[in-house]
Amino acid sequence: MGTLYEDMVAYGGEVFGKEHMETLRECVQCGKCTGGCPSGRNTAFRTRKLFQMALTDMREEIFNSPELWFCSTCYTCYERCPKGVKTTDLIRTIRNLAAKEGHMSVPHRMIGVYVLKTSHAVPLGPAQMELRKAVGLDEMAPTAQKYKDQLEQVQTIFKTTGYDAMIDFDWDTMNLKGMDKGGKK
Amino acid sequence: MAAKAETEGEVEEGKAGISTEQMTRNTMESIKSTVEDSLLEKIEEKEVDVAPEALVIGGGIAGMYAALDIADAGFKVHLVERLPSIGGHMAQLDKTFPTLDCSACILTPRLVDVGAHPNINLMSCSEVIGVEGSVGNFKVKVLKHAKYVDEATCTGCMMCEEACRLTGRFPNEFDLGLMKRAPIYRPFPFAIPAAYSIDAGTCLMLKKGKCGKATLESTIEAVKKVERGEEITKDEAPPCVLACGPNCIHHDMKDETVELNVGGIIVATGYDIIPPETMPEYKYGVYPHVINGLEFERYSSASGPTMGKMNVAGMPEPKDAVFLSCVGSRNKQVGYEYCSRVCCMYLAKQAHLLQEKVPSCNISVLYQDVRAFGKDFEEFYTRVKGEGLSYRRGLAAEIYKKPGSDRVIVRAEDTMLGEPIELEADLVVLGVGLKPSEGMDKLLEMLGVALTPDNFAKEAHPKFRPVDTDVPGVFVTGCAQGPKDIPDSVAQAKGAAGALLSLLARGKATIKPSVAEMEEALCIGSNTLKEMAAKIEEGA
Amino acid sequence: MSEEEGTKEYAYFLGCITPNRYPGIEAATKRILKEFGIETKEMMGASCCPAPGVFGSFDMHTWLPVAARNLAIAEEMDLDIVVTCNGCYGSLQEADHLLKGNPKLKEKTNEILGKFGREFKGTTKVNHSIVVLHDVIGLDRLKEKITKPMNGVNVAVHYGCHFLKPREVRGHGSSETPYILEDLVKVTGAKDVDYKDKLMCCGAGGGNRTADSVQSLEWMRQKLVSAIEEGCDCMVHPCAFCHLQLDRGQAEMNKAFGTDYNFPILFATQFLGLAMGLSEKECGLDIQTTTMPEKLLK
Amino acid sequence: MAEEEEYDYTKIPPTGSVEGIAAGAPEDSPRIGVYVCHCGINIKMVVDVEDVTRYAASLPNVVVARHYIFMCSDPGQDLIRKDLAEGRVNRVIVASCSPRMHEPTFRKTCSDSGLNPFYYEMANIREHCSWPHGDFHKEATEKAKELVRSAVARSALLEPLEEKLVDVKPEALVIGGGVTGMYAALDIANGGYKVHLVEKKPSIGGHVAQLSRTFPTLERVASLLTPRMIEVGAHPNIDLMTCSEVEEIGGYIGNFDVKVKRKPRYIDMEKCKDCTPCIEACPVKDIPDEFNEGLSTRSAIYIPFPFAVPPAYTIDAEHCLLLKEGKCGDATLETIKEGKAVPPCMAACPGVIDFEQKDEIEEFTAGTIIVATGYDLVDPGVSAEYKYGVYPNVITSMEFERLLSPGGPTGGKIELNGKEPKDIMFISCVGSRNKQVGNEYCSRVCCMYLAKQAYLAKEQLPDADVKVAFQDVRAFGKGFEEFYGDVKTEGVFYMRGLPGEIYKKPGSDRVVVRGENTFIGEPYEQEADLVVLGMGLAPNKDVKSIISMLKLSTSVDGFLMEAHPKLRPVDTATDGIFIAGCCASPKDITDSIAQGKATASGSLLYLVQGMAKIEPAISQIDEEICIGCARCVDVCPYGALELDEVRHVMTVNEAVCKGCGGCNSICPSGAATMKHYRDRQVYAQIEALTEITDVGMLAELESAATAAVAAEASAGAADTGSEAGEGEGAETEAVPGAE
Repeated sequence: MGTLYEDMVAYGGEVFGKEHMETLRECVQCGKCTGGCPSGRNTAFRTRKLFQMALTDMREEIFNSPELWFCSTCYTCYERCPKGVKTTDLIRTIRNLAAKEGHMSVPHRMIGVYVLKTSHAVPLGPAQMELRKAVGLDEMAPTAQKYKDQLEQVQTIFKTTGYDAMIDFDWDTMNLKGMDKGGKK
Repeated sequence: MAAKAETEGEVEEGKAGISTEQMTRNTMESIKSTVEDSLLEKIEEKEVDVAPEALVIGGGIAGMYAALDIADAGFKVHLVERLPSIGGHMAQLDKTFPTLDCSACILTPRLVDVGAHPNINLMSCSEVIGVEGSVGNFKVKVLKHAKYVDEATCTGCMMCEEACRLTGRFPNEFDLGLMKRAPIYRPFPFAIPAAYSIDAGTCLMLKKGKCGKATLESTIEAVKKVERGEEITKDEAPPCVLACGPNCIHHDMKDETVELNVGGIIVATGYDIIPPETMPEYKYGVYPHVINGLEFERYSSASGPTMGKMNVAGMPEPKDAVFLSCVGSRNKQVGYEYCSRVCCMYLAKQAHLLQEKVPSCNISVLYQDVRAFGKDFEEFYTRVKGEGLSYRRGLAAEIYKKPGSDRVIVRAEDTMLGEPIELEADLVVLGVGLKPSEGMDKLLEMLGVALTPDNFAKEAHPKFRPVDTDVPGVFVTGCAQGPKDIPDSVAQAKGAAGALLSLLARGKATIKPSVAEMEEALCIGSNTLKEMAAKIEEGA
Repeated sequence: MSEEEGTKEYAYFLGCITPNRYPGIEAATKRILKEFGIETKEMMGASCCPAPGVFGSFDMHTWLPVAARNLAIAEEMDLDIVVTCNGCYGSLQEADHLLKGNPKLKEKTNEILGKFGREFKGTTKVNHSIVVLHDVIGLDRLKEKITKPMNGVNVAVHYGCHFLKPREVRGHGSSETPYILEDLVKVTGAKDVDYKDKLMCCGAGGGNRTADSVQSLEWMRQKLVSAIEEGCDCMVHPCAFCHLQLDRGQAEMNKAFGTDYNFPILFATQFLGLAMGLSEKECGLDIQTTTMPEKLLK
Repeated sequence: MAEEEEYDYTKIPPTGSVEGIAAGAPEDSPRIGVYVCHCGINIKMVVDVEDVTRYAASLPNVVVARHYIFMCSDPGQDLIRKDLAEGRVNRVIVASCSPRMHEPTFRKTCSDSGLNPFYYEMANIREHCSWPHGDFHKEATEKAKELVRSAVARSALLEPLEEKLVDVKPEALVIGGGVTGMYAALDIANGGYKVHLVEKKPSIGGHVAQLSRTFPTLERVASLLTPRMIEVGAHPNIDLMTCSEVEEIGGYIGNFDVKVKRKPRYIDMEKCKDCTPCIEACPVKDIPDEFNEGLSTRSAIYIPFPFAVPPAYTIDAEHCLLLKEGKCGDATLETIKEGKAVPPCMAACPGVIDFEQKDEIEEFTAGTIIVATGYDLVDPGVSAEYKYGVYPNVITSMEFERLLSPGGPTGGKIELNGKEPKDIMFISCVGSRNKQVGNEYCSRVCCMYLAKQAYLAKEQLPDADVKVAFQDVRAFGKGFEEFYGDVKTEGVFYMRGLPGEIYKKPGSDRVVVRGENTFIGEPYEQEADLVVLGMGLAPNKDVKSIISMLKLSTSVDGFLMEAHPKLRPVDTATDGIFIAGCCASPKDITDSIAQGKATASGSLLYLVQGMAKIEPAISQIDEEICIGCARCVDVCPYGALELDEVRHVMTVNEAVCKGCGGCNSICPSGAATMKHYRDRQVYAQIEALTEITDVGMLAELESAATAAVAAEASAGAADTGSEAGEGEGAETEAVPGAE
């Protein structure tokens, strides 16, 4: 494990390319990101400060603050950054690293459970089938939720990448481990 | 490891002195040989006579100063300006930082000097359209656009403008469209040359061949009649011609091409402001409250559209104003990565002027770094801050209209507090940056001068040859080379003048033989490409 | 594939919310496209896109192959994709963009897809249904089919985030000066009204709705208030996920804050559908939280 | 009297005129024309210019009074030209702004029309009236009238003066052989004129020669500078005087008499082969090497740096045992003379070293003078909290340059006591932007040289942690912002906030920098084994004598003052003397060179012309009453006065006198007077100002004038209800107007 910046470049770099990640260092702390941030004016989330903290390697402070999860990935700052810092992608990368170290809330982990069970983050239920019929559609769209083999493909991906382990997924109960006892890890 | 290094260091110390000495000696030898090589090359160089005239392209403050120094030394200078008057952007400014001198007041005498200088041939409404030759002997073609008014006889009495049927209809470029002019106009009262000119694009006679009952033919005839001392009627000539005392309006004037032979050329084509529309989140052009820095200068100027009162776009004086730094500049995203060098200071000055004009106004300046680097700049910045306006660190993110109000809101983060802020304002001034002036790239291409990645003119060496270019005898200066303030532009202009003067004073220039050499056996003896092509064809 | 008159086919990537919560969007979109000769084919076995701000935030190495699998399905159908949700648009287009630009990443991803015999080749293109309406069908043809003009209706346009941004991937020009939805609204005869928080996020994305639903609803409240203050009659948008937040969110908000909002929310094809003579029911507007005023239905 | 209307400046037409009461005066009497300027609205807004015009017309000797929106504009000047051409006036007064602003403009207007320019007078109704009294319209208008009245009183007594030309010796003196002086000298020399380049040190090159690389291009400075240094050294038109100082300067533009003291090098420069045996032989080896900022040592016989120009050795008289103590080994000056014992250096290099050399004074005349004396680094002791000199880990930026330089004490390796640092901290604004230490100004170059140094540090030591503490990053020049971005991308971390203090980490040889990261709002403690202080630039302390010799002025920060901060950045108050580079204010190489070349232009202008104009409004001695007491000599700052011992009267050197008036005020007999400022002229002016206005009489005069009024504005203003313009015999004129 290197500094947070190094980890970000290594990890995010695999997906976005290193140069994309390295734009973090070009940040001049002008504050244009925070200034236009819909979260910033409603929560304690401070985009600019997050980057400064990332650059000063304040890993624990960042990972332990709930604000990290208040970015809605709206890309407003990404579009406006005068220095072309790839803000939103950097935030997502920091979140990835935090998640890897276990900083993930139960509701966030539950989203994974839905996908593992149904292939959808927002699955179909009986009530919604009625809605579909009401507008003249088949009660179930032909998505992976409908076909077991297709669902298994999605599950294979989650298993391969270790996402199931990351959220502590229990294949027996098809739920988070210990969810019956409140879901705490 | 550390301990080892330490002892090694100690042992080495005595030696280090000598070996270092030796090393640098080697460096020196190599440098010496480089220089000798270059001297050898010199021996082969040829000398040519230098035509004792200079061409300065651009009549802003840089071009004016370059021209004045050369002319004062006794050499003829041709000064080519694209617009109807010299003076450039400086003529548009209200006051200058950090001394708060009235810009027009300190500029006007110099305008007059240039206009009246016996050694300066001032060509306004003109463009360089062709350059041939090399240092010492540049053959330059200048296109003089028809002004339709005889510069020598026009007294600038403005009677024609008053009389024009379309007077006060068209945006005056000098006032950035905030005031209106006639098709026959003078950009500003203290313009040099003081003569009027007609904008062919808006003049009825020039556009349609007809103004009232008068046609182009009847007008030309009428002008001749007046010359002969005969009376004319309003059916024969347009109102401008009728009103003109000295009879100096000639709608049949044609563009003219002038050929010059000059020893050297100075490019001083200045800058344009970066269009504020490049940052749409600031809503320039959407809300009247949002103006750019140059517009502020016109509003603030006593000779501007509001005679210096801060009634922007007809609104009452502002209660709250916000100045925004780095609009366009230092912004990779919009394509201007460089710093524009003057905005921090002009914003400080403008904030000060607004404070002075509207003392009750609440003023904020949003910035990222205050670049108060020049002589007395830091002191001025401190003074302005001390006047009670608030400098807040953080660039504005966006501007929107306050619902149910005619005010706007500027969103930003005060990065020193680490908190997002919303500033209500009824005036927002955008500190727009500087970019190379339109068309400079084409001119430079003609001259063989390259551009730097920021699209300004490329100097021969950014550090040691700031006014030379790779083309001997061609110099760049002022904002054509990169954004700079007035004193730096003046110093650079005089620097370019110095370089050119030393060429003119000596009367000789060296030319690398490679430029002129040719293989005689292959030479088919011709001066033009056309002839040459014809000869080759013949031979074939 | 010909973009001239005649039949054009797209693989319709449904995602989660469209089919599972707001089938009205699915129905209206299909009907309108068909009206202009565009067929939408079901993507058998498609999954969650998966949500870019959610899975992208948790583990992009899982997010990417799941998205790539969806792209591969369309490739197998030899069709370009059309979507009705900004999340799907963002996720699939970004994944496509990243995989095309990075051979190593593509190889790694295909290793996973290979486990069940699929492969990302990079032969499909991800389109947003709204862009298809605007660019492929075109405003002129749309105008011809407007039978119930929306004259006198003031519309607050909401873009959602991933429709326009990041512009380097989306390619619809500056996100500060958008025009696509405005054009579509104006084609119906309605008025496009500028309002304060027009470009603001609905508040749901990036796992935000999950992380703290109350503050996520508060953003939405601000957005709605700023539209209502400008006298807007409804909000028109291109995103199923935003629809969930804006429509169902109003009920949640009323419950959480004790308010009484009922501001009509319409997906762009629902709005166009009404203008083209479809009924409220056909557009599924009767089975959502916010109710449609007479003004829109007459 | 009718109810007075509220003054509304927008109703004042752009122009108008009133015939004066002296309209019919004979041609040889003073016939004054008064021209009142609106200055756009600068004056008009406060002062009722029409009222002032009418009043002016009522004053003695005034033939015509006019007002116009911009007198300085061409149409404005045309009003004067026309009146002069018609022979209507023979004295001109413009009531407008400060004479500093436009006196030259209007004098030229007069002389162009054949009127002696010294018949021109100015009333400053802007800086002295409309600007300071903005809220008092009526009083300001009265004051404007008084100012015009006093100008009229003086105008009638003016005498014509002749402007003189002096020959300009076609040679220039450049003081300072740094990069600025070098470039100034080269341009003039290339123009074919002789240049005397005086440098105090044994080599030219200045501070720039000490630098490792340039920002933002990262080129080796030595390879760029050396060819130019050699060019200067070998230029046939450049008389290079190193180890030299200007002793005395007299004279005036075109003819400055210069005395230069050339100190001995004790080496025959012609013969010196630039080899090393003498260095090795010299027994004194522990002298801190100035060029390396004391990071290495040198011997008493030395060459300051390998690529020095001229490439000759020098014996440092302060440290040479023979010169300081009279004895080196067995050798003394005597034994050398006798051909017995010689010091080791002479033994190693026979026939080149000459201890008999003495100071030489060289005299010459120069047409122009360029001052390019450069800067000193701020003393790092000013910020004692950074513990420079206390901890060896804390060094100045110039010392760091030497560490980076391949010719430096470590051969270009960044190491302290042989160790590579792991954590390096750069601190901005040390001694700049700091009122506390007395330097409020920004030093303009530190941000960028620190960026460069940090970049080079990171390049050489990729594993090192390199941080820069700053307050604003002033990356303003061409390519600077881009470079700043690159530096950060390379991994240099920029942390906003100036450190508070530095202390030594207990039990370690590292230091700890305490500061606040103002972007987070949290204090931090950063360990470092190398701290580089970004030293600011200060005025050169050693040029005080030059400042007083040339009567240059300095601004509060101690840098030399230019004639005008905007438009005359390289000129001084004295014609023919120019300033350039860092002696005027801190600047980078590029800007210094541009200024250096600008002074070359300023000089060439005179050298090419071969002549210059000199100030005519100067002191004049009435020899009949001068008692030759010479008290004026003491007060004259220019040294223009001299006692004629034979006739026992004072004489004025007309080319040197600047017309300051010091002699005039101190002269007990009243023999010293100022041309153009004669006592009677000045007293008339004062009397007119202090005269208790006879209101009745004035009103009478005024109404008489008003009756003969004509203030016809241009067509556009005719219908604005101007109160003037209804008298009989109205003189209607369509004057070029402007709006």
